[in-house]
This record gives sequence, structure tokens and C-alpha cells, in this order.
Amino acid sequence: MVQAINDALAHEMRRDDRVVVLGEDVGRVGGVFRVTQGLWEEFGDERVVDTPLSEGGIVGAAIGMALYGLVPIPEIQFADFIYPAFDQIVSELAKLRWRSGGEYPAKVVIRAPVGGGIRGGLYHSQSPEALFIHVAGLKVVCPSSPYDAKGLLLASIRDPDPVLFFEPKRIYRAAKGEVPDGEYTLPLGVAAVVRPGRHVTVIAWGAMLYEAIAAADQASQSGVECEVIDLRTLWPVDIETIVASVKKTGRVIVVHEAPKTCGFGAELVALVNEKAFFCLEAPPARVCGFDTPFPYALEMEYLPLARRILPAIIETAGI
Amino acid sequence: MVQAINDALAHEMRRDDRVVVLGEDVGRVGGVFRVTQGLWEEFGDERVVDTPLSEGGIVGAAIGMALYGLVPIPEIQFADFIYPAFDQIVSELAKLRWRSGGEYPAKVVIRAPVGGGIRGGLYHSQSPEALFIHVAGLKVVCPSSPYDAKGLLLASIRDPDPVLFFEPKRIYRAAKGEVPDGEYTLPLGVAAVVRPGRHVTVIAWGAMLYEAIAAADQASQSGVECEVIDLRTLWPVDIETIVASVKKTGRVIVVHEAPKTCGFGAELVALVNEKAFFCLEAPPARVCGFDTPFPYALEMEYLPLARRILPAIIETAGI
Amino acid sequence: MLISRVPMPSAAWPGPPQVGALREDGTVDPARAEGIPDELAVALYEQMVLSRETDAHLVALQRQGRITHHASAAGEEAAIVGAAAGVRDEDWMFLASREFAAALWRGMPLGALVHHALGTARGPGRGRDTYAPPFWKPARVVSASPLSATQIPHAAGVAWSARARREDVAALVFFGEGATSSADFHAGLNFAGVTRAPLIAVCRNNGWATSLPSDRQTASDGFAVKAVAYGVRAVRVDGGDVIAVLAVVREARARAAAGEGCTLIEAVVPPRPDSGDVSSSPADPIARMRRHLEGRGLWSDDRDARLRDEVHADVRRAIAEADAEPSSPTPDFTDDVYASLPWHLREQRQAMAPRDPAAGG
Amino acid sequence: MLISRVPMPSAAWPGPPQVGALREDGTVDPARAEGIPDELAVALYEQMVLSRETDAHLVALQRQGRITHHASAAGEEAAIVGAAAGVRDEDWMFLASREFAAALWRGMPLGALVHHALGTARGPGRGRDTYAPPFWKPARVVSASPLSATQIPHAAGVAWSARARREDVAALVFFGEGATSSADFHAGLNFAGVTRAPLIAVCRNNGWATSLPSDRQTASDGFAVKAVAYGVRAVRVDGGDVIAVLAVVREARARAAAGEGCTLIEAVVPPRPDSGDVSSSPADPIARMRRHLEGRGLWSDDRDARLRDEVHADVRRAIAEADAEPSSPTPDFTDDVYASLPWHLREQRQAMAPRDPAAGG
Ligand SMILES: Cc1ncc(C[n+]2csc(CCOP(=O)(O)OP(=O)(O)O)c2C)c(N)n1
Ligand SMILES: Cc1ncc(C[n+]2csc(CCOP(=O)(O)OP(=O)(O)O)c2C)c(N)n1
Ligand SMILES: [Mg+2]
Ligand SMILES: [Mg+2]
Repeated sequence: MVQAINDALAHEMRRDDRVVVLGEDVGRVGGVFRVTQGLWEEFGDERVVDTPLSEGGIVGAAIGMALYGLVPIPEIQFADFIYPAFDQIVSELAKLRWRSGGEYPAKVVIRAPVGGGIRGGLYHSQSPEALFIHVAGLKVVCPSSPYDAKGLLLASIRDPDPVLFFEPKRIYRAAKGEVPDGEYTLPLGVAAVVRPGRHVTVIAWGAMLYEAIAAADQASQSGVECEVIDLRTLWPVDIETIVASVKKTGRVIVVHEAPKTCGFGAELVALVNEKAFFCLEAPPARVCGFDTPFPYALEMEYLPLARRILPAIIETAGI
Repeated sequence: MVQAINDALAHEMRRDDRVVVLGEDVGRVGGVFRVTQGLWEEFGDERVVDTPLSEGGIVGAAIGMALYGLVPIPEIQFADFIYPAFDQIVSELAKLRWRSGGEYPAKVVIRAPVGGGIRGGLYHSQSPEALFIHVAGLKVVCPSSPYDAKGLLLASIRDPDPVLFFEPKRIYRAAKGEVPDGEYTLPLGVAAVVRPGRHVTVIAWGAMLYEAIAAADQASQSGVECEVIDLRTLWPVDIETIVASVKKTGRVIVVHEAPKTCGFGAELVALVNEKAFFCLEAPPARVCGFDTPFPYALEMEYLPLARRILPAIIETAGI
Repeated sequence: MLISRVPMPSAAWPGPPQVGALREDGTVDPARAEGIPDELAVALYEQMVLSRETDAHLVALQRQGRITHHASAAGEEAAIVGAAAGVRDEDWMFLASREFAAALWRGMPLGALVHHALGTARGPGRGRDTYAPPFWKPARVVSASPLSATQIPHAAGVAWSARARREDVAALVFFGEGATSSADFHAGLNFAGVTRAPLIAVCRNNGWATSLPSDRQTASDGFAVKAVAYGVRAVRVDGGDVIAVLAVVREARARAAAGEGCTLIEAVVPPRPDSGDVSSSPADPIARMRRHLEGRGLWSDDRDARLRDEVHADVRRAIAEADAEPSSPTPDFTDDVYASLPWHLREQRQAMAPRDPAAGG
Repeated sequence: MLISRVPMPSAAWPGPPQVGALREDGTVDPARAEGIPDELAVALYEQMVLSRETDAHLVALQRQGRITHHASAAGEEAAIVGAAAGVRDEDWMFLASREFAAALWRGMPLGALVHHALGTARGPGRGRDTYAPPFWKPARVVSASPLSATQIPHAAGVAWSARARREDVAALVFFGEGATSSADFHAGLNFAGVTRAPLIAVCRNNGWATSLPSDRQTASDGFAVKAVAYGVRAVRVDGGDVIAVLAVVREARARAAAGEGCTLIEAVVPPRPDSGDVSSSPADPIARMRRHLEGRGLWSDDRDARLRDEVHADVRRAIAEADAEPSSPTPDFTDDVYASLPWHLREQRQAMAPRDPAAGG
């Protein structure tokens, strides 16, 4: 996935000289996870900018660049470090188009690695997507495969709205797959049914998609066929795909790494209630991170791995 | 309510000389809404501290004060201005007890006016409670009456955990009611059934409680008797009171000012699903702010007023 | 103490001396400035008067409860108009709460400001917010949110972009001295410093952040000196002296063009007289400029009366027009959240359609 | 340009001169410092050696993948140990990522550090996080989150509290030069400045923030000079000179006691030799202090070998002990989120109970 994202950035920077990458250590060393490796060599200091240590400054300056007409793609080293930029994202970036009556949109794509599974501990493992989904004016994307990562990133860069592009670091190198060299985009707002099934709908994204699939595979040994949906775009979410699936299965489970309470799973459950309540045959379930900070030593207890998803599937299936 | 909060602060500052109030303009002028009026005169410069313009500094310094053994009560002038302090709240305040294995809890009560209804416009009307409920380690309180405000604030100050105390500014002066002079606390985590009913449960808090009650009163003319619950403490929420009510009514509506998507309403709907799914007779409904920034000229369109709650009650009641 | 006599440098770093141009008697210090052409001198004065008059009306509307908030620029006109006049047409301007006159200087019609303040659908912000002055895109004027200082990194980003693109364009950003305590001042100035961005940062030091006096905002000697922390140029100027402000901003603009990067300018606004009424003070920036114009033979009581009548009429007309506008525009606030309406906002919009006459509901 | 010759103050504000004490030949500059008693001199040296040795082992554990991250203090021992030794026992200490030796100086056992690094249940953080050094409450040592600079306002808050309470207690806070760009450095120093809080802020300028050289972190002349923006005292000290660091921190502490408030100290860490191996450089702070001890007749090759053997054995023993600890403690991570377990965490804890052997599941 690292390579696919790097591809997408390089491709877009070649195609459009307004595209600029900025952040801490994105230049010569190519970022903590080497996602921007080689870009500095190819595009130089003024399009691949190593910044001072200030996430607020990075996003704030990116907004200015966007106003000027550039297409800035700031990197936040870990999503856990996005909070110093929270005000600029929430109060400024998300609201500029609206406040200015459409005159001053600020097109920025913020990239940040999310999630656990690399023994990063408390401050290198968080998944803050729900905080941004709650804020009107932002789009939120989270790919689960190299192919999707490239296609979704190209789409995110070309989309007129600000996008938070969360990269699941657990599968930065683990997730493999063919990635075409050339240009392609995957539309934002369109989920993928990655495993068809008729008993239980399992909604996941990012690194947890693989856990959902693994649990679904195991459940099928008990005769429960899960339909697994990879959201890809978290917001605006592909409600049609979700509702169509739940209408078929009558049962739904949402899986995410973030703490359960007020996580995006809550919204998905509430939406399913609103759109498909009378089709529901069992209580929608959530298999999520705990309502605690992210523990270093016990991250495999914390994450909603297949071994925690499977019992939820069995229980939801009601067998 | 302004007077009740002022009372609580003065009472606690007299009782316990570790209690310190700090923030922008909290001193001589007594705060934007005059909530801290008179405290500076009584307690002086070192316990009622006018700070420089930096919310991050205010909360960060309050954390240090708490570590030292004081009980700081920072004021953020408007909840809309809490985002520059977001990192200190989310990454530091919420996690200190946990990270330090219980050794360094930081007891801070952050007070901030929330909500619309005073023609404050986009940046003086927001209700960010869901963002903090998602973060483990924080408690979130929002009173709806002067009596509750005093009792809940005293309880919040004495509670060992950090509390976000959101004050609904629309009813700062509108909400009236007897407030005893002396000392009393209302336990955190306990909701109030402010209107009993058997057809539909309506959950609300803060300024919207009155809209919920008004809608309930109107609905009763159509024969629908709503049970209205005032949450008072948003997190940890009083799940028992909610579940007991929904088990009785089978129908539930959540009302809040914040944008609907990923708002606290979503969590409440999801919780009701988990705890009382088989009692539900109609889809749980949410009557919320729109998924837009808060509009100045159209705030009465934006707010979930009784006129928007009533149709939801009627629809949910299924009559 | 075991070890001593390690020399400890002093904490007292004085800020730069204050630059002025206009003297008490209305003449311009020739050592300081060579003067400005007649038309410009008159235009600066007229613009300051327009600002003062507009202020008076908007403050009155606020007192009447017709608008929630208006941040008056009374007494600060020289800092605002002088700075706006010191940059070039192609430059960007980022406003804080009080700088509507800078936008007027750049050609924003008075009507746009008044529509905005009253929250009508025809204001540039379409009634969505009214706090700061409106956006005015035709002249690259960007408004700030009320969150103090957030506009500073935006301005730094614009300035940095211009430099990276090798375009001779600068960004002028305004803020109050209180805003210097914020995270975004720090980030914005530091980014401008390291990128040598053509940023002209004008800090209006009016002595107060709401109730906090400026010497409790920070322990530094004034605010210009904070430039030291960012390796950018520091200037302190008499903010009641429109010619001096114009001069230092022009100089900063020229340095920006020469690739010398950012300048932080502290415009020290004269303290309000005890009466509170700025116009009654001889330090009033408008009175000072008028003495100058009179000294140059460019102004008379008669002309002044005419100007004030005109301006008064203009402001009243603008308000009357905006007043005629329905105060509640069509419920379009679901627009412009995104470039196009996503499904959830379409649903939410439909749900309120019955209240929308345009939808025929 | 119509107006010119408005004098524009220069952008070049030099930082304070760098203070040193130890000379090349190991003697102490008498003009700079009067010297320190033998025991303290030896203790400083021993502590630096312990730090270096501990580092080597933790770096090795990281290379083996046994711990995720260790921020080495190699080459920075003088800045860290000197500062820790410069304050008093009753003072608070706020650490950033590299300052475990400051906690060891204050009496934290080596075992606590190693348990913490390995994430065992017996570490002060109970395996919850391992990035920064652990908290050590018995000595008022507070650890920072990895978010750079967040600890600075905490330290300012502690210092302010002490002053408000009229208690002669100071706060010492460490951070890297990269952290000075952050919001919290700005807020923390400014709050300390306006409240004249007894804060001693030690900025280790090791030349780099990961890959960013310090001259691209900011355009100011070094980092001490940033004190100017906050009206606090600025000191630049040779960060490879443990005696000089101790001296300037003591001086800052004395000034804090005298009510003179905060000092920002930039400890300039000597650049790493090209080989990357600090010990091979004559500028190595440990080598420099050893020359000093030898010159005073306090040290010999023999004693050095003994010390290194001891320290080596200590570190290995601590690691062996921590290794014996089960690496996954009981799932107690639902504790301490709140002072007591709320209903939702009780439910969540119960849901995982079957995996908890203590629960007998
Ligand atoms: C982040 C933030 N916190 C608090 C406020 C509330 N507030 C409005 S104006 C003001 C004082 C601003 O002072 P200054 O920057 O000197 O500007 P002035 O009003 O004097 O022009 C404050 C604190 C705000 N606008 N933004
Ligand atoms: C808010 C935040 N952003 C990014 C990082 C990632 N990061 C870790 S160390 C580091 C460089 C720190 O440099 P400096 O402050 O000079 O400390 P040093 O490592 O040199 O001691 C960065 C950017 C972080 N820890 N915190
Ligand atoms: Mg001011
Ligand atoms: Mg460094």
C-alpha cells in the first residue's frame, strides 16, 4: 500500500504542478513510513516541503496554499498527532466554502496513518475518524488495499472538497495486490461488497476488513454466510449498499478499531435503524476498540480481531 | 442559571482554597456571560486568573495546576473556541490517570457555554459534546436548570475525574427556578425523568429539553404521552433510566442541537439497540441540528425546536 | 550556591523604537518620509472618515439588537487604512474582526458589508455568519473566523505559495495584540520565517484584548519584538499615524519583493481618551490626518462637512437597502457545505422543504 | 516608492553568547565557575555513564524488535544530567522523550525504566505505553506524551501554582529544539512569562528534529533567543559541558527563588561525529567530564573500568529481571480510565473476562 500511495502522489504531481506535498520529514527521508520517498528527489524543495514541527501550522499553511490555487497534500505523521491541527481542520478547512458562500473553497487532502497493530502504543495507534465525520464539510476516506488506496487517493485529490485520507498502517506493507501503473480513480462514496452472503452483513474498513473477512470465513463453517462490506469512503457513506445488504440479511455488525462509544459504528447502527428498521431481525452489533486509550502491551486484546468478531456473528445470526 | 453557577463556584472556592478559576476575561469583568462575576473581588488575582488568549495554554496550565494539587476550573469563552485546546484535552487531560497507572490524575473541570439560540452565528453556537464523549477518560455534563446546574457543578468539582461542563447559553438567563443557598450535589451519571409517559421516550438535555417538553405537551393533545428524560450527565450516561423507559414505551427519540451525523444521538440509538432491541416497536428517531455549520440568520430553522420534534413524535408513535 | 558568576543575560530585550511620520502640527517629519501625493493623502483621509461613520452606524444597529456583534475600528483607522494602502492590488489581504475598512479600500462596496452585517441572503456570506468582515474575492480579501489568529497561517501559506511560484505577490494579515498569544500566530510567523515568505503581519496593539491589558497578555516589551523568535523583521509604528503605517507597510512590501521575507509590524494604537470618544482626542488619527491635509492646503471645513454628509448618506442608504431585504433568506444553508449536495444533506434539505416557498411545498 | 528612508530595524537579532565552563584540558574556567565538590563531580560522571550504557542496551533491544521505540540520549547526557542536578529535590521535573537519566538522578530505579520500556505489568505505566520515560511520582517526575511540547504548559502550570501558593518550588521542563515550533511551547513560555512562574525550560538543541536541521525549524538565531518573545531570561549553554549546564540551571533556579520568574535555557548539544559514535569524539560530554575528573585527581583508568563493569552488570540485571516478567499483563487496561469503573467499561471488561486467567474463565 505504501508503494501504491507513493505512485498516486507521484502520478498526480507529474500531471498537475499545483500539487504540493508538505509535512514533517516528508522530504529527503520520505516520511516516517517512506510513503513520500523519492518525491523530493523528483520534485524538489518547493513541492515536497519539510516543515517545522507544528501540525496546526502545516494544515493552516496548506489552507493558504489552497486559497492561492495550489493543491496541498499535508501529511500528519500519525493520526494521533492530528489534534494540534484540530482547530484548523474543524473551524477553518471544513467551513471555508460554506462561510464564503462558495467563493473560497480550500481543497486540501490530509493524509495520516491510522490504527493499531504495529506495537505503536497509545499515541501511535489511534483511529479518530468519527471526530471528523461529525464535522460537516469534510470527507473521510480509508482504503483497505493497494489498488483501492491509489484509486481513492487520486479521486480524493481531484474531488473539490477537503478530504481526510486515513491510511491503515497495519497493512501499509502487509496488504498486497496488483496496482496498475497508469491512471485510474475509484469514486468516493462507493463501498465494495467484498464477500457476498445472505445471513449477516458485516461492515468494516481499513485493516479491520481482513479481520472481518477472516471471521466471515470461519462463520461460514458454521453455516453462516456473511456479506462483508468495505466502506472505503467513510463519509459521505454509501448508504445504498449498506441498506441493500441489510434488507437482504436483516442482521448487521459494524467493526472498527476506534473506541466504541460515539464511534462511527454508532452512526451506522443509527442509519440502519432509520433506513431498514423493519427488516432487522437481530440487534445491530458493534465490535470495536474498547472505551480506553490504546494499550501498548495488549494491543491484540484491544483490536476487534476475528476472534472477537466471530462470536458476534454467531450471536447476531441467532444460531 | 448564570447565578446558580456563580453560586456553586463561590461556594466551592470558599470551602476549598485549592479551587482556582482561570480563563479569558474571567476576572474583573466576570466572563463574557458574567458567570464568574464577583469572584475576582472576593478571591483575588491568584484564584481568579485572567489569562492570555490561548485556550491550549489555559487547559495545559490547568493540567499542571491539577498535578500540583489545585482544583482548576478553566472557562472557555464559547465551546466553539475549545478546539485550540483539543489536543490538551484529548491527548493529555483524558489520558493522564491511565498513562501514569493511576498516579497522576489531573482533576480539571472545563466550563464552556454551548449551543445556539442567542443569534451567535457559526462560531458562537456549536455543541461539540460528541467529540468528547468519544474520548475515553472524560466525563461530560450539561445541566438544564439553575438547580441542576449548581448541584451538578458541585458534584463535577468533587468528582475525581476530568469533567467537561457545558452550559447551554440559550437558557443562561431564561431558565428560572429555586436554587438553595447552601450546599447540595446532584450525582453524576443520573438522569431525570422530567415528564412521565408511556408512548414515546424523548431523550434531551440542556436547552433542547424545553423544546422536547413543549413538543411532548403538544403531542399529548393528540393522545400521545411522551416520557421526557433529561440526561444531565451525557457521559457516562444513565443507561438504566433510558432502558427502563424504552422498555416501557418501545419508542424513542433523541433530540440534540449538534449535527446529526456521529452526534451523541447516534450512540444513544445504538445503545438502545443493544439493550432493548426486542422491545422496540418503531425505528428510534433523531431530531438534531443539520449536518452543516450553524447558520446565523436561520438558527431557528437549524435548531431542533418543538415544531420539528412534534412530527417525529407523531410519526414514531405510529398514529 | 556552589557555582556562581555564570553570566546570565538580561531578560530585558527592548523592542524596536516606534516609527512615526506625522507631527503634532500636521507636518511630516522629512527625515521619516518624503510625503505622499495629494490624491492619496485625501483618499486616506476620506477612507478613515468612511470607516468611522460606518462604525457608528453598525454600533448603533448592535445597540438596537439588530445585529449581534460589531467590532468597532474607531481609533484604529490609521493602522487599518494605512496598511491596506501600503500593499499592492495583486496582494492578498487577510482580515481579523475590525478591518472592514481595508476591504472597502480594496473596492468592496459598502452595501456588501452592510448586507453581511445584517445577515441577509445577498451578503457575501449569504447570512451564514456575520462576525468578521465579509470575504471579498474580487480583491483577494479573505475574512477570518472569530477564532483569533487562525488567519495568520493561511496568510503565510498564500505568501509561501507566491514565493514558491516566483510571483511577486504578498500577503497582508491583520490581527490584534491578543492574538499573538495563540498557537496560530506562533505557527504562522514561524512558517513565514523559515520559508522567507512575503508576509506582512500587522498587529494592531490597541492595548486590550477585551478586558486584558496588553502588558498581561505577554511579558515581552511590546509585540514587534516577538519577531525575534522567528528571525523576521520587527517594526513598531505609531498606529495613529496613517502616513507612517503606510510607509512601513510599503517598506515591508518592497523587502518582500526583494526576497527578504516577512515583517512583523506592531501598530501601536493611541489609547482611548477617558471620555471613550476617540473623535474628541487630539490623538485621534482622523484629526491628525486632517491637520496634515489642512497644512498642505488640501482641506477645509467646508470640504470636511461635505465629505461627512456624503459618507453619512452613503452609509444610511446602504443600511436602508439591506433592510429592505428579507432578513431570513431561503433555507440554503445546506448548500456549500460540500461542492455538491451529498445524499444525507439532500435528505435533510428535503425534510425542511415544506418551509421553503421556492420548493413550492 | 513614494516614501522611503523609514528606518527598518534589522532582522538579525543575535541570540545570547554560549556559556561554557569545562575547557579542553579538563580544567574549569575560573571566570565561569568556581567548581563543584568532589562527590558531586563524580556522581555527575557516573550518572552520565549509566545513561550511556542504558541507552546502548535499550537501543539493542529496539534493534531486536523487543521494544518498539527508544529515544537515545547518547551525546546529550550532560544537558540532561546537568539540568537534573541543577534543581532541588522539591522541584518538579517534566521529561520529554530522551531524559530518563534525569529520572534516574532523582532516584527512579533502573528497573522501573526497563520494566516500562518492555511494557511489563510492573512498570510504572503498567504496560500501557512505553514511548517516553515513565512517570516517577515519588520524586515528582512527570513523563510527557509523545506529542511534542505538551508538557511545557503543564510545567508552567505547576510553576505558577507554586508561586501562587508562595512555595519555593520550581518546575524544570525538557524538550527538543523541534518542540519550540509547537503551539504548546508558545503557550507555556508565554504563561510562565506573564505569571513570572519559576519555570526552568531546557531546550536540548541537538541540531535535528528527526530529519529537519535546526536552521530549518526556525529562522531565529538559535532557540534561546525565543525567550525575548516572552520577556523571560535567555541563556545559551554548551550542552556538552555538564558543569556549565548545572551552573546555568542553578542560577536559573536561584532567580526563580528570588521571584524573577522563568528562564529559557538552550543547551547546544555537540554535533555527532561523522562516525555516529559519540564516544569516539573528544567532544563527547562523558570524555570531557572524565578529563576534568582526572585533572582533579578523582579518576583513574582502573576506576573507570570498575564503574563500567558495574553499570553494565546493573543494566543487564535489570533487563533480565524485566524479561522474566510475563510480557502481557492481565488485561487491566480498563482500569484508571476513570477513578472507578463506569458501567460501560464494566461491561466491556466482562466481555473480555474469558481471556483473563485471573477471572478463572
Ligand atoms: C480562539 C479564541 N478565543 C477567544 C476568543 C474571544 N475573543 C474575542 S475578541 C478577544 C480579544 C481579542 O483581542 P485582540 O487580539 O487584542 O484584538 P482586538 O479585539 O483588541 O482588536 C477574545 C479573547 C476568540 N475570538 N478566539
Ligand atoms: C505533535 C507531534 N508531531 C510529530 C511528532 C513526531 N516526532 C517525534 S520526534 C520528532 C522530532 C523532535 O525533535 P526535537 O524536538 O528536536 O527533539 P529530539 O528528538 O531532537 O530530542 C517528531 C517530529 C511528535 N512526536 N509530536
Ligand atoms: Mg487588542
Ligand atoms: Mg532536536
